[in-house]
Amino acid sequence: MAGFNKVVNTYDEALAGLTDGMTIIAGGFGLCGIPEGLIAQIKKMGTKQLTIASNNCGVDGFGLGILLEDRQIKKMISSYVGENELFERQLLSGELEVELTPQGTLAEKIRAGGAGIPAFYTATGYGTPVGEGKEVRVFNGRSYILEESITGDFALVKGWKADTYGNVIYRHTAMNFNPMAATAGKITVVEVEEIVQPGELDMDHIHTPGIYVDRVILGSFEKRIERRTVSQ
Amino acid sequence: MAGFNKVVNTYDEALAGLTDGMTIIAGGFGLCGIPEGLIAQIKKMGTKQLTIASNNCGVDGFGLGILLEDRQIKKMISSYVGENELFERQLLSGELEVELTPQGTLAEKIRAGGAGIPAFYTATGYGTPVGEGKEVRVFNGRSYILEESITGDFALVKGWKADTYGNVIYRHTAMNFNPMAATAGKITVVEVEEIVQPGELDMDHIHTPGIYVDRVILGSFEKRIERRTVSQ
Amino acid sequence: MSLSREQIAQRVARELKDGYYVNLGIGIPTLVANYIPPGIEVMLQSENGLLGMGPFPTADKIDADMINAGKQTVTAIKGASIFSSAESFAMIRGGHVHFTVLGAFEVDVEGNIASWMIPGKLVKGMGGAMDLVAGAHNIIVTMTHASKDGESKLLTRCSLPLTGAGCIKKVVTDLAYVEIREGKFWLLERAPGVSVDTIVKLTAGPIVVPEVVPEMCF
Amino acid sequence: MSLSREQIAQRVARELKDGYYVNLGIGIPTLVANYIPPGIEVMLQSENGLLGMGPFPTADKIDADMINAGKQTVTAIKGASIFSSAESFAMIRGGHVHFTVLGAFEVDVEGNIASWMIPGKLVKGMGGAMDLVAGAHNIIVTMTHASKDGESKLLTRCSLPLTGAGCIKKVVTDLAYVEIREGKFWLLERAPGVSVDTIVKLTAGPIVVPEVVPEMCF
Repeated sequence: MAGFNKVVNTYDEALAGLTDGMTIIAGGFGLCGIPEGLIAQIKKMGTKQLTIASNNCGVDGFGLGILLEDRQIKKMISSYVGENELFERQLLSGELEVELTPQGTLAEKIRAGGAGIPAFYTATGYGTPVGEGKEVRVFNGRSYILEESITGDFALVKGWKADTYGNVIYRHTAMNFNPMAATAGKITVVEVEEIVQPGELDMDHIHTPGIYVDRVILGSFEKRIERRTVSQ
Repeated sequence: MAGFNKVVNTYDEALAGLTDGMTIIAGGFGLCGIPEGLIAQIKKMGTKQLTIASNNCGVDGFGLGILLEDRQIKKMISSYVGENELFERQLLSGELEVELTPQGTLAEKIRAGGAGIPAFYTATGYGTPVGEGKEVRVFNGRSYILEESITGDFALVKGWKADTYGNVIYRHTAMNFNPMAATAGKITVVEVEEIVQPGELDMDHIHTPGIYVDRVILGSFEKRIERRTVSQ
Repeated sequence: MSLSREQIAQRVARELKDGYYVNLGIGIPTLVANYIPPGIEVMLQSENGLLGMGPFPTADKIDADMINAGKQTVTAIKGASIFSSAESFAMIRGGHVHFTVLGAFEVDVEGNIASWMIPGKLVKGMGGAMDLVAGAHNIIVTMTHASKDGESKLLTRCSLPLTGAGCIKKVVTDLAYVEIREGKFWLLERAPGVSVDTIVKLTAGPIVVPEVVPEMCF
Repeated sequence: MSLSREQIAQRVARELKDGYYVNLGIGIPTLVANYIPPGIEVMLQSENGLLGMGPFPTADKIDADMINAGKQTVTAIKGASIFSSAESFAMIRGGHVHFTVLGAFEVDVEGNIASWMIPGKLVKGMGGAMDLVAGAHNIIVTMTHASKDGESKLLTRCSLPLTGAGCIKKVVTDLAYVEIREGKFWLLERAPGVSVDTIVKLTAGPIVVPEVVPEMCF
């Protein structure tokens, strides 16, 4: 009997069911708050033709960037990409497709996907290439464009701590896109730094309630820093 | 110099600027998590012709119900009302107007209002009286209706603790509509049980960031229970 | 013998599966929590913002800040979580709740449900019911099969204003367990001692009666 | 003498008011934080989910979980709050940020801004810029007045793909402080030692020159 115990012990179990051509929603901003071990597992599995909604695509050799090496990604839905040479090369050669999406619109599209809202209006992108081909509508004298929601076959999330029921909390700005991603996967997998027992996390301060989470795995993280900046 | 100190010391200051005919968004579910002192202040001020978006309208003699006594409310936007006789009477006599709105749609309309989303599609209410006159649109073979967002001249919020910068946390199910209400007022006033110094609340677990909050007042609360139910 | 309220709840509870997140409406649906089959765990969602609702508190543990969607004082289990109404209905609307049980005035063969409004009577509101029926994949409606005057509540077309359109597939009444498929009611089970004839007579919409209609056991 | 990057930032900083929540873009806008006028408090929002951004950490306090929208390691002030990207852009899109400073390639007299895409060059993306220009009521654009080849960046109509339409009202360049009103640029201030003629010559869109155009002081 499983009950609500979402903990899996291997990365194979964590991503069981992920197959070629699927859509993945991944949390993280830059290299901060990314599910490192789950990404490594996708590389190991060799799954191809993936569509990945994630704000960025890592760097050469780290984060989602490693999935470019074996051409596992067909399409990125992101607000900012190309921090890596390999990305640029595959984009220019047409091997890789990018749907550039404003950061706030991307966050809201994922939230809407998880919340059963198929589409919403936003002023962001009106009058720009992002708005081209999208319905425009005026509310209170201002023009807005219609944006549709995103859901994924899998959502890959990086949490700080989770209890065995899948309740998750995030740490500092490693939160970023993770809470929305967690709501929008048919299967949501959360990789965390620590697994605790139900009741150990304050119920008033759970960031992602366990109802959204299917699998929890204890990971280990390098937490590479993209722009180390110090004051004297 | 005020800086970010949002604390006001009197209810007069807390609701300064509230005038006849304004729209108020009020947090609370039933009698749980309602801004008791702010409601009492509206009664004292005698402000009339108010439109109030709130899930419920209190009971006879408590909560928003007390604003019915002097006919201060013109219209309620709620999902469930009529727990009070006075409400029923004013409704039947046509003195009071009600826009019944599904609870989840109401929550989302207020969230959207605060988030700069003028409208969204939802399946809730499609094919029912709630959907009448609203645009219907099909996404992925399912029908949805268009719902527009709500904002208020004032938002009245009941928090548990706030710091002087207006960062707020809620306690248990007294959270309910309060976090969304807080985002959707031109002027947002939060009444709390305790005011603390900046830094005392864990920055990773703030429910309502201070950017949404204009005024904070220390209240005292009766916290009347609507349905006292015990197990043996 | 028609089912008691408790027996209706008991029959519904047999549909629960291990690991289900469940939302129970007010009235008979609330009673379902008392009959969770042994060996399975379910977690109760209360749409005012609580996942992991526990039993009512003892008198000394009552907390005004801890209520359910019926505005009753409740407790939370270990591993519960609290969230805003927007988050709560994101769960519901987004289809994350596995199982929803709701009362109704009428259902029909199109899967429509009417449960909130009787024209001419004061309408108190739909609360969260419209969101629940629109969001859930798996809803069971509980109600009496017919009114006291013998008027069927299982209709070809609901006569009252709807709560949701085309969203109901299963109904447990005091007389029967019925599924809605292909524009018809399908009689799956009958209450102990209640004849198929009685059920057919009290079902206004088209009903399909299989060769064998097992009797419920309690 | 045209303004240095630091002087542009300094001039922008004078527009800050006590109690402002502020979002500063990458580049010159980031420098604005160094010139907050004495006696006022502002709070910095970083769109990756931080309100109350502090200075860069000392080497021993670096935390990989604590970065800003430019992906630099940062600290948080006392009274900061952390939230999701959806919440962060709810703040931005909802108009709760008082003041936004952004770089640009071009602006025009309709208040359009182009800042993210040069056709033929690899496009890295708009990040949060489109949300910021659409959401803010009060935006200042910082940029050089003209390219190194002397081509104006203050145009009648932007030539590059837009970041936002009709949303810019104020521009601080290395030569001038300009407001956009009624389909024209209005020259409000000039850089020390820069003549009105120079500015007019380097402004491609229609520009209104008031009788007195004060020189900025530093």
